[in-house]
Amino acid sequence: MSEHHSNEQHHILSNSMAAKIFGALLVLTVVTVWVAQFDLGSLNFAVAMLVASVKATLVCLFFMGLKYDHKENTVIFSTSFIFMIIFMILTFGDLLTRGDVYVKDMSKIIPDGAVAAQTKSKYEKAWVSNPELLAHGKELFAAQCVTCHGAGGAGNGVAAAGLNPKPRNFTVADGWKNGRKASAIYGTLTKGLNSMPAFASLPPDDRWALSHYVRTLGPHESEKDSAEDLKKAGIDASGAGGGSAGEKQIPIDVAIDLMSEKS
Amino acid sequence: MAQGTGSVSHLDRHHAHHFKSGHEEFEACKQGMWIFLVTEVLFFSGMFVAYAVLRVFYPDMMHDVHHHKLLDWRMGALNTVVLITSSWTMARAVSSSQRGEQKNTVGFLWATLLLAGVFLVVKYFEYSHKIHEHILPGAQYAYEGLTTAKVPIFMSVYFVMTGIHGLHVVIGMGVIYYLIRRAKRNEFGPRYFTPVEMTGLYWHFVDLVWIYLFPLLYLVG
Amino acid sequence: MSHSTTAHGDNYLNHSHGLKSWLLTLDHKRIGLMYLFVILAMFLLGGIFALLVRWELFAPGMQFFSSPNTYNQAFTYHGAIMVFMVVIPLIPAAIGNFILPMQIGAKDVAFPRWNLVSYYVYLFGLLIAASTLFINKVDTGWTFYAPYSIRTGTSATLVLMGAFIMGFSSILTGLNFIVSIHKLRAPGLTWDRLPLFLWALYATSIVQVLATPVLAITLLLLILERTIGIGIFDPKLGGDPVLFQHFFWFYSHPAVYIMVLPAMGVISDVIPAFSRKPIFGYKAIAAATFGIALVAFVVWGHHMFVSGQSEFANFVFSFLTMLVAVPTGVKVFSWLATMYKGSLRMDTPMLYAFGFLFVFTIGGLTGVFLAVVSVDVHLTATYFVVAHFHYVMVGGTLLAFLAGLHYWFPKFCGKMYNEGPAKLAAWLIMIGFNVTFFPQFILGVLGMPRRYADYLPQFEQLNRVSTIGSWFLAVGFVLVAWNLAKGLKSGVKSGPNPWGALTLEWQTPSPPPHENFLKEPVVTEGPYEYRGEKALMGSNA
Amino acid sequence: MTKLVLCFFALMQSAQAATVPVAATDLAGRWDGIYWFLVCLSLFFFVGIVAAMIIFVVKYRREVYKKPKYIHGHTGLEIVWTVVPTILLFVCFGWGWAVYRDMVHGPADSMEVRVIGKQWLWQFVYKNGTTTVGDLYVPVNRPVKLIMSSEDVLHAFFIPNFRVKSDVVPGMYTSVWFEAKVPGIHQVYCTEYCGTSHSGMLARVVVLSEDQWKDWLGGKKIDVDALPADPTFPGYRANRLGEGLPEAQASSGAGGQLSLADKGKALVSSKGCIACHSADGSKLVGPSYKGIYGMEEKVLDNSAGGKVITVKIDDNYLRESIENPTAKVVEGYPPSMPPYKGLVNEEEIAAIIEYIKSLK
Repeated sequence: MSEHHSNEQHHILSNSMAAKIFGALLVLTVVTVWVAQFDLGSLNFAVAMLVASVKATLVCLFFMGLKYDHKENTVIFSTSFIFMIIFMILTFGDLLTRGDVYVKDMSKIIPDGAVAAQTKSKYEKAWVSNPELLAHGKELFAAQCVTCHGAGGAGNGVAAAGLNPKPRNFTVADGWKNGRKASAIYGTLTKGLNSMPAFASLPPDDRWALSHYVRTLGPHESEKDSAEDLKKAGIDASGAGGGSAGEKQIPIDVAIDLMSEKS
Repeated sequence: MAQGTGSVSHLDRHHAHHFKSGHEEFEACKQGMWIFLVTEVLFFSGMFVAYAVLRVFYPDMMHDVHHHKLLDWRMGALNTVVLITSSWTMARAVSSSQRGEQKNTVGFLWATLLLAGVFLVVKYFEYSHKIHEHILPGAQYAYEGLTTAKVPIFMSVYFVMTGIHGLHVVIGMGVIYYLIRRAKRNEFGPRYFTPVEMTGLYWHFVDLVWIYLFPLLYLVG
Repeated sequence: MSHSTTAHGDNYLNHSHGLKSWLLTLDHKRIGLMYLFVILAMFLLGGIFALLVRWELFAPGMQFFSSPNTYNQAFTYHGAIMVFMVVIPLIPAAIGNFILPMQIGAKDVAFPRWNLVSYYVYLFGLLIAASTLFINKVDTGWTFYAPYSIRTGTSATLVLMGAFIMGFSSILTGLNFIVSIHKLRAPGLTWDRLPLFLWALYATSIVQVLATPVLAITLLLLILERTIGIGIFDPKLGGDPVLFQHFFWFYSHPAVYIMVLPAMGVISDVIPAFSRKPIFGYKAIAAATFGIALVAFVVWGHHMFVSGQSEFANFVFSFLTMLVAVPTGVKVFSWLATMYKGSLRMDTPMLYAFGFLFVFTIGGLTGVFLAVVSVDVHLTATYFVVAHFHYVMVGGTLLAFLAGLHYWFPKFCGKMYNEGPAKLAAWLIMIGFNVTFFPQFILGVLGMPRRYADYLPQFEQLNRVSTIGSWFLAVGFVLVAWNLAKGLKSGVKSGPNPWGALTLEWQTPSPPPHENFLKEPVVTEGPYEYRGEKALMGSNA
Repeated sequence: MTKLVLCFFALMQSAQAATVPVAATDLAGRWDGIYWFLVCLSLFFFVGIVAAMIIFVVKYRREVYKKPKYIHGHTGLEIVWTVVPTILLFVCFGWGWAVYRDMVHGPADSMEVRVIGKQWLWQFVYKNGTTTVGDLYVPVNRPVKLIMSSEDVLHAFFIPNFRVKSDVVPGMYTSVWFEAKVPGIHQVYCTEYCGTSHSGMLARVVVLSEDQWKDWLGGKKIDVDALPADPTFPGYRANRLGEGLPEAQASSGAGGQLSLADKGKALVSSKGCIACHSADGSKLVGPSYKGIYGMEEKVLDNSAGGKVITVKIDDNYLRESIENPTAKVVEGYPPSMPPYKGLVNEEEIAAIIEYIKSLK
């Protein structure tokens, strides 16, 4: 009833052609890897994409048979790339031209608690622990940190249940992402980490107090701040810097002026 | 795709009732497959846009990742060779089924399946190394060695892209194994090889995606 | 094949019996009806949430809902159910599945088994998403904007998985339709003789195939964001929430064209049939349909004018959005010109077509307001936008669906519904709709924001009017359902072609036989070559 | 014909008053210009289309018009109704863009204010470091630029009277500017969905005359409730949810003056307390306010080593719990209330306590 010429006139890829294409693909892979050794700057990306596209075209034309197929399948397949490019171009049309008012990375400009950071520190070297700081730290810890880190600092606070990843357990030595030195804890308090908010709105003295208090909760005595650590945290170890430590923070008025004349 | 009701030798194979001829049915299946590949391209396009955002806005981070050898390009290169070879064996399997050489078809399909297995094994080693080193996506990233900003997000893009690509490889292996069982029952021949051709197209597409993934993730610093 | 020509010989309804013959059917007609049944059930559920939302907004302060959170859950489910489960599959999957193969003169769609798979994928996704109603109701809004959708403790992940799975049903339907139209057209049915309903479904399928995968990857990334915190959209991990909006709207704006293009297709079929006159500017409408489908992909940024998008992007997206209004205008004018000097029959489908033109014109024109950037700055995210998209979606897609439902009802079941109550229901819906949503334009300009559980006392009067209108709308829909159900049970026999239409599905008995056509149809001329004087076969009006 | 046009514009004038917020800045005036142009354009097309439909329905109905014409199209007509709308659309686009340019680029000498959106309240940080919650004090006739960011999820800052709106995005600064012309109170809404009390996240722009502004800078308290109500809704004083009803029904206190308890009720919603503390006895995250004043409660006294003691809920306990909540937490409730020290001033604490007392 139905005529029997179903698939005969369909093109069949000859074994030799298949081998040739296979060889070409291998060679091009070697070329890609070889070219990647040299640092041609942005050209690296262009060359890599070019070679990859040549390989992709070879696979499409011969292995997938677009060369011998109806043109409509080629049109269909190339439409997908056109719409992918539309997606990229118009999305980057926005991302690239956001201008200065939308400052991408907030850490460059001091967060909103800047006013507090201006206040002069009461201590000569706030980054060195002293009993008064410890007491102040304990009181602050009860007020601010208990919710997540728990009364004893074991990371089992009431709100910890809903957090992913779980709050840091201060009573144990491992698992600390930014390290257990006072300056490291101070940095975490300033910038925040994962789902922990930044406490930059607290004055530096409070943050140092908390850092020292947290270190008393577990076996962290051995981790001492070297001069180099302090410099990395933006503190002048010679003691002249006073309390306004933290990475290069610029006062808020300067920050806002900086932004306004750019927009 | 076409009616696979029980094992029917390719000699007395009939096309579906609503098509005029077997050839028209084959052309319809192929066009359907190409449209499916269009949806796959656009599915991966989302990840390529996320990758492009990182490359355009954080080139120094990309340089650090490359410089710091977070991704072992040798493993990537090996996987590329493995996948290209599997693409070749798949192409040979398709042409053998078109010529009705049943033994070759089964042989090359097995080769493709094994190569896909090798790809996944190499992938397993890469992933287990990263999990061990805590080089994990986004919030889980806890690798001491490299702390430049946005590296965790690059790792997220890496894991999402290679993970979804790996998933496609696993699905491909399942379909190829199903083909092997049907090829053993001599169901494919010059007048009916649609499933093999369609799986071939899918497999070449999976290789195509890896051809782009490899340089973007592993090589370009 | 049995050659009985009586209307009630062998047809797709009595071809085989038993639940299994329906649930495992490969017949596109049965799959279409199964889709229709589930979609209308979801429409009822979404409608109930709509009535709850309107009831709460009857007066300021919280009356019906105990806390604002339950209100937020109500509007989230109203949105999610209506968008993902009702309006997107409404015309393509329900009516399209039934009518497309018949209009191209084929026995079935290209891949019948994938068609059944698409139905069960839709059902599976729907059940997953709806299960959250009993677990922990989602309160993120149907747009799932990061970072709130990442932070919320409600079971958003399940709804995202449900929507992700339903996306594949949309892709499979689109794929099936494209291949069917390419490969299974009857002899003589060239591209310039294709009915405009098929042009619309063809363009819609292309949009479905090209846009839905991007929704799939967006939802998948959001699920991963919530589960393992990949940080691409989450600002706390350094991601960019505005990037999520780009990903989301790249799908969701084409999605609104998936909703409205098939509606335009139905109208392009109904108006010539009831004006007894060829469509005005066939080529222009087909080109406009295709134009809209393509431009749909370059305008999504107009949803983000105030989202923190750059000024340059606002310029580009606003400029391109202006282009979309032109083909839409061409279509509306062409439909009007079709009625000029036609012999208009005011049956229910035509009444709904008039309703469509009236409401869709307001929807389209208010769209221009939102396309102009500076005007959009004040109007976006207020009730003006809520009114705009309800005018275009409820007014456009739903009224056209009702037109199509009444137009093809005789073809579905071989019986004719009762015109009287159908027309009354149509008027009720028209009045109820306008009383509900026109005041919302004014509320929007006055600045009442959308998604508010409670509002300041000054917005009370207009909200009160709107809620009363929503009751009329609800009664209208119930009346339509009751009337069609009565027609199904005890409607008078309709014969194969009650409206005297010329497209292929009317050249076969109704309800149509299992294989659609008793003998292979051959197409000799265009779909709307009404020369007016041909006597109408057994027209009952 | 001219009489028709005149009465049409009179109609539009009256419509303007009823349906568009007061234009409290020059830009808002320009916005109204293009808005009404679009309204008229749309009315023209809409009336034209509906009229054509009605005429066709009457003139060409089946009973009367038996022989429909066999027309396929008319290229000339089709060209006209493609080209003309395109031109009109690009006129709208051009005019709209001109207005938008001035919406984005404000004068360089604008006074900057930092706006922080956080779940369900607006906080304003001025140049001299003072912080206010819920009320943005600005001088009249001076350009003000708001630099905004969010601490948690997306919000949006919308002032209808100034036709100004922008999303407030975490991890990014967005900005808007305005130059207020009309002194008094202008309503501010959050227009990007942000969770439970998205509808409660309201604020007020308090535009002060020149000398009032100097007083405020000098630290003098301005009685905001004495200022004229929002000009768009003259009959209403409500700028907070659940706040005073329209002028006539103001619940108590000297003529239109809200009682301390009512002010407390407004503060409880504007400061976000109702998100965790209910007023009807139902237990949310924190204890309900209903009937709690004067009760004896067992609390965990963290300041004294975490012993459980019983405390009478009085003014001092409430003040301490507002400023430093985790000091004495009622048993069975999580210590997850953020400290409000510095976010509420003395008078506001007194109002809140008064409101809690009123909830018997």
